[in-house]
Amino acid sequence: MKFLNKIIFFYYREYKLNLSGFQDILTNIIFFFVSILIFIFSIGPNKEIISLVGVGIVWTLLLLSSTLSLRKFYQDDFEDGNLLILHLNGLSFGFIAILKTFSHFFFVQVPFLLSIPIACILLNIANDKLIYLSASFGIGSLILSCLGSISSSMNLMNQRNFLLGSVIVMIFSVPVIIFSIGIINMEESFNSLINILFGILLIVFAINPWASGLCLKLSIENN
Amino acid sequence: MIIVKDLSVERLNKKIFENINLSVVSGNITILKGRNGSGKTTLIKAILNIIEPSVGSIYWKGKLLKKNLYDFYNNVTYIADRTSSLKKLTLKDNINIWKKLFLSNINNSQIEIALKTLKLDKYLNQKVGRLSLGETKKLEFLRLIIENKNLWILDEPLSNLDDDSIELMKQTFEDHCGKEGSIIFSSHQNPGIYVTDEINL
Amino acid sequence: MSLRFQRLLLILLTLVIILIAVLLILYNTRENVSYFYTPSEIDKSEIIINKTIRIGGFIENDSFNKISSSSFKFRITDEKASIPVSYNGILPDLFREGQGAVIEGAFNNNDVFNATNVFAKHDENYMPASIKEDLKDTGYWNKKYK
Amino acid sequence: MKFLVNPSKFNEIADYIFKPVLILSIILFALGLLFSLIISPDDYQQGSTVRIMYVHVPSAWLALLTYAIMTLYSIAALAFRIPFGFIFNTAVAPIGAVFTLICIVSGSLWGKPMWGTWWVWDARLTSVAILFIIYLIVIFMNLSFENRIVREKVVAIFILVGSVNLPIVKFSVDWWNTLHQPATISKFSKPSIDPSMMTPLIIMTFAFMMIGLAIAILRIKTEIISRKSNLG
Repeated sequence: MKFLNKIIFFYYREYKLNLSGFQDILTNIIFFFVSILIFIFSIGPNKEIISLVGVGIVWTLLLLSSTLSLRKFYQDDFEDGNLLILHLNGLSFGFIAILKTFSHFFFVQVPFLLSIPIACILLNIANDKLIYLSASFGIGSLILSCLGSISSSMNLMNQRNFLLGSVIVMIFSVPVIIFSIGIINMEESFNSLINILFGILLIVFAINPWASGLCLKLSIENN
Repeated sequence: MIIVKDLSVERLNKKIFENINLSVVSGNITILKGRNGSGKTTLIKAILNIIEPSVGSIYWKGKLLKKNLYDFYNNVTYIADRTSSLKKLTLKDNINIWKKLFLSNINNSQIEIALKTLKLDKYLNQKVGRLSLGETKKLEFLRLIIENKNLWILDEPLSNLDDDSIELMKQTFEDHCGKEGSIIFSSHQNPGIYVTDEINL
Repeated sequence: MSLRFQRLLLILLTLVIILIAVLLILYNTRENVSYFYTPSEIDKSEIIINKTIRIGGFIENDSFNKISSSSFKFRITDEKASIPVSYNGILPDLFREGQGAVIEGAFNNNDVFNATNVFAKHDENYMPASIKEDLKDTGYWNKKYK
Repeated sequence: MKFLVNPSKFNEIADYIFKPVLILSIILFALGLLFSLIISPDDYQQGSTVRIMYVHVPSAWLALLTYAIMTLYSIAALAFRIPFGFIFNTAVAPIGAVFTLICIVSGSLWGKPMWGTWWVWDARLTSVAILFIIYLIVIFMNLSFENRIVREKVVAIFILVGSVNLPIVKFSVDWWNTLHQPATISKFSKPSIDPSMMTPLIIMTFAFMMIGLAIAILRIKTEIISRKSNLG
């Protein structure tokens, strides 16, 4: 029972931390909408082209926006020494990684999920496509959070270029993009593609605690 | 409580310290003395089982530390040299988070008394970022009281504290040892605190 | 539970999850994301008129006739069944009889398949030009090839 | 087999076999070029442009082979605590990157006559490009960490995560490719290479292997020496 309380109060801390700085989440969403705007200005207001390209734009921008907040994953807690205190509180590093991934999912990806309908209106994407888009992003965003957790834990001690983390996330999210766009455009093989995406989620979710946990342990050891 | 048997740690083939022997029984204070960079923090990290010692072993309540790590972590509070309070949040939020996260059974009155003695009660609704470094460090000690565990491990607790805060520190150390707790802390100055045993690095 | 046993359990759990995931992925690819049907796979009864599907096969020898500069009729086969196809548009340059091709389109009511686009790509067998010459001399090679 | 794991043993064997490997690689390369450029015939469809295949395909195999060996050494280094694995990783990563680069450049050179453009988003070329980027990330990681212990282990972890993700990326790129340009009738015609074209391919592959091995020996020895010097 004690363990469950620890998890609940871990999320209380995350909630306080993220919702206090409300503007962090809002800036992510604003980044997402501004980049849509830029695409519209670059492609031109012609309805047909936009609806053809719209789904690709939405997904790419969702990916880019979720790599924005990689620094918030472990970097701040690591510098404060809070990561060590959480560990000394009885949570193993792998478990901290899982909790942090879900907290990144709730506080960064869910706002994007909620802003997809508006983006679809802007980009003149049909309604049935909207359902597929949110379904594929629902699973895809968790994969992106796991990849974000792995890449940001790798770059904790990387003083020189932190951008490497976003490149890692982007490279490993190629399958996510391919299958998600496949889901949206090919309605007839919907349930088999969703299962494939779910398979990828399972693999990445199984690797995440080991890879991130080991990197966190390393960084705290050699800090 | 803790017995350290001829512990030595190597980093990148450089010997940081070798065959350290220490036995901490409830009620005594150990000080780790040494100039900067002499490996005090590394020894503390070794005790907290964060670093693998190359030679030697550590026992907790008779058993090997690695074996019953969970019980060890339930009885230790670690205060690092950095302040772990969240700068963006107010003092009140930080205390709430600490109280909840460490499932501590401290009632609010005790926290009020501690805040008064640390002269931090008037900053309760201010953001921690606005406090001075010394005050944030004093806030860090509040965590000792909130967690209410019997082994305290502190890294450089007395750095950038003014005189009456150091006096206050001595007082809390003695109360804690009186209640069968034990303390290990490192310091590069000479604090003049009553110390049961000493390790020079 | 000792620490070591807990660790082992976690490793086992991870491997099981990865195994399930791999099986899930492999099962789903073969199941119905087939890229195209072959002529023999299409049985006439359950054809849904003008539902876009893809058919892959060889262009039947001397079934190719050009109606106008941009509309053609040919038959596509996999040596077991063959389907008449009508296509108007530009043919890819590698397109010729006996060559592999994948066409995309739909059946109209009198079961002629009118294709909307035709993919023909260099099939990956490498055969030395000299053998091509010998085949030509023996007349085994079809004259119409460029 | 100790030399695969123990640096000092490796040094002995390395000095011993370096010269023959170098000579062998030069001979094989000469033979390979002779075969692929002169003796082997043109292709019935592509004419002589198919000769690029004799560089393109071996370098692709070598790139994958290097990555596979690096994965094995990462597992050895992390799970069985063999420090030689880290030495191998830092030394061999650039070699793999160079092989992938050769593969990409030769692929685009081959694309120009065949498809008319320098770059075609063909399944194989795209996945080789992604492999190249992963190699680059490994090299950049080697450069951007100060602390050696963290650097080694993080690079090893990244290689392992990469090796799990590579098949998924390859699989998804193939699926994506057939979505836009359906594959040729792979159900009927198995890609058959005429024996007269197979021999130069094999010779060139071994030539590439020997050159890679020679450079790897040199780089691993320098890595061992550099670790001994700044540790001492």
